[in-house]
Amino acid sequence: MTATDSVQNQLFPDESSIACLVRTKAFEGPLDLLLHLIRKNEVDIYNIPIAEITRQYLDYLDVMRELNLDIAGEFLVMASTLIQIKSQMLLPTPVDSGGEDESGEDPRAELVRRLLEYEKYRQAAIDLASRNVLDRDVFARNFPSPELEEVVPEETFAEIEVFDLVDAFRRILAKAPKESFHEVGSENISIADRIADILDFLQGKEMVTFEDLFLGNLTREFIVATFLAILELCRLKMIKLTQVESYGNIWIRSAVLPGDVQTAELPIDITYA
Amino acid sequence: MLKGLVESLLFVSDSPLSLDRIGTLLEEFEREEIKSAIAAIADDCRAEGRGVELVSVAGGYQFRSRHEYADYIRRLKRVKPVRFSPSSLETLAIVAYRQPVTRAEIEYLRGVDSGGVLKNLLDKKLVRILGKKDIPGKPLIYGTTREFMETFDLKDLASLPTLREIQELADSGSDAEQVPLPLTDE
Amino acid sequence: MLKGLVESLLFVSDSPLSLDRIGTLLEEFEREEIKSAIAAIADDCRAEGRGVELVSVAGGYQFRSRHEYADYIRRLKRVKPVRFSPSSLETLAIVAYRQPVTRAEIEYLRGVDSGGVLKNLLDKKLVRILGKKDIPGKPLIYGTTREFMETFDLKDLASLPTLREIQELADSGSDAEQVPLPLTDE
Repeated sequence: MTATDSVQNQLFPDESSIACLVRTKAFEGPLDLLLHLIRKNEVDIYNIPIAEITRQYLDYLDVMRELNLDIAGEFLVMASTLIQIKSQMLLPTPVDSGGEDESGEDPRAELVRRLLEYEKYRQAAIDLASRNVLDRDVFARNFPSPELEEVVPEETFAEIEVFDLVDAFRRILAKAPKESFHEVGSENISIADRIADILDFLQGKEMVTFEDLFLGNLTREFIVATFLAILELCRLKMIKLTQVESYGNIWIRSAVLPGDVQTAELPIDITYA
Repeated sequence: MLKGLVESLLFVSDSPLSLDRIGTLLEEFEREEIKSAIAAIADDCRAEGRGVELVSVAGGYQFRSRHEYADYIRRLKRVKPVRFSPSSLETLAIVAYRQPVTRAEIEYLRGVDSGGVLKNLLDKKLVRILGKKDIPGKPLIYGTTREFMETFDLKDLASLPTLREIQELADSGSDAEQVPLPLTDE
Repeated sequence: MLKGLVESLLFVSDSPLSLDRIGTLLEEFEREEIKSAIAAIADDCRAEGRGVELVSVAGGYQFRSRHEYADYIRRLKRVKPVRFSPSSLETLAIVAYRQPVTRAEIEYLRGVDSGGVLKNLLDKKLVRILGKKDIPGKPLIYGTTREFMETFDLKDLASLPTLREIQELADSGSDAEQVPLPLTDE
């Protein structure tokens, strides 16, 4: 057998030799497998012979099972979808409606839409891979030039992504002392947001009322976060609460006096002075 | 003179330079002059026998070796060529065309779990987190990066080829299978 | 053809290439041919208006930008964005996720002194002092700034992905490092 023959066989296994297919071609998922079966049988994608395709699909899963290959859950979900479509098509239907369900739509329609949509992106993936890929087909001088070795650059912002930040934090927690583990959820973060907002809001104002801090979108989440932020700021002694009379307005002011935070150790602009 | 100057800048830069960036660096010159210098350099490279070309990529310009020489350059670089698995390419294509897109949308389109692939693309900086979608559950939304454009030789996202029409694909019949995927570089 | 090939090799190499080395890489070609290709490339570069020259350095050949342009090229480097060091990224991550946070807490998590890094982040205005904590010693407490949000293109801190969201990606499917499929013969 020539090399070309063996490639041909990989791409076009015999009808009967699904086992060979399993050995030579892994499928990306149920949609990929279904498209393959549709192509192999040379059937119209808008008029899939659902019984036959379902049979072949299940045969494929059987062979995978025999070979002790893991079958991803998605393959099983698709199997039940196919069987469901098949039974819907077998149900007696009103006169002249030929294979359509009560909504008037072919039971296969949704599947066809997904297959066509998937096919578009599979083609787009092939198009991407056939471009001039950097470091595969074409190469650039993406290393520092010797001309610039002696020039000391000014430090500026680098391009980093949010993902780099989360990833850095994950790495720290992985190696940090165990007791520092606790889930950082969106709740903590929205409290931090509110702390920052409240401090911004207080800046340059002598006093604000408690109610002033609850202006805006009054979702439950927002109110809880604001309230916890105020408690946290009190605990940190960064704000002071006063109430002149019972049931009167609660007044809030910044507890940090101008220049208070300025330290010799860190000569920087203090935002909350 | 200006042409040589622009060429030397493009040569030493380790990433694509945009017209804006070159304009800022060469404030003594007019944008229009710089623009024609770039065009002249690109023309020169297209001349017979040059080993490099000036490509328009990720919003800037960069010299790149001609793809005909890839085999020889790999001998020099002693690097394994970058390879992308079909699952990464499918996921990348979906993110590129559908961005901003959620993981659930990707998984619906591909029909399979795509968390691992997505994480891998994030690690490789081909995909980035754009933020969270303003729907219940606030899922993360993803998009492609500048590295994605640099890697796949794209001038900008608008220069992605349009997705082929559904009808055309449906008609293409069984011969679609005959084209081997160009996933390897042989 | 050979000239273009040699040019592309010299172009992508980060160190000078000797005639011997090029000869070994291009075993299909005669040394004499390669030698004349190199000479021809050097001649081309001497032509009017080129921005690079082929210099003989450290026993090999290397393209260098023309020294007349050195002043301009230095401008390129001066404003070049530098990558965040892992330590500043780590510190920034802790401040972002644990704010309001003290220096001692940061150092507890990182296990190393973080004063210098923190100072640097304060200078870059990515981190700010929120106030003083009311515990003995009154340590300063830190949080992120508006510039931080702008840098990361975040609407608010709640748009930061949670650890759980990233963990979910990492945990799903072991197919991230999937071996490319045997679709083509190699």
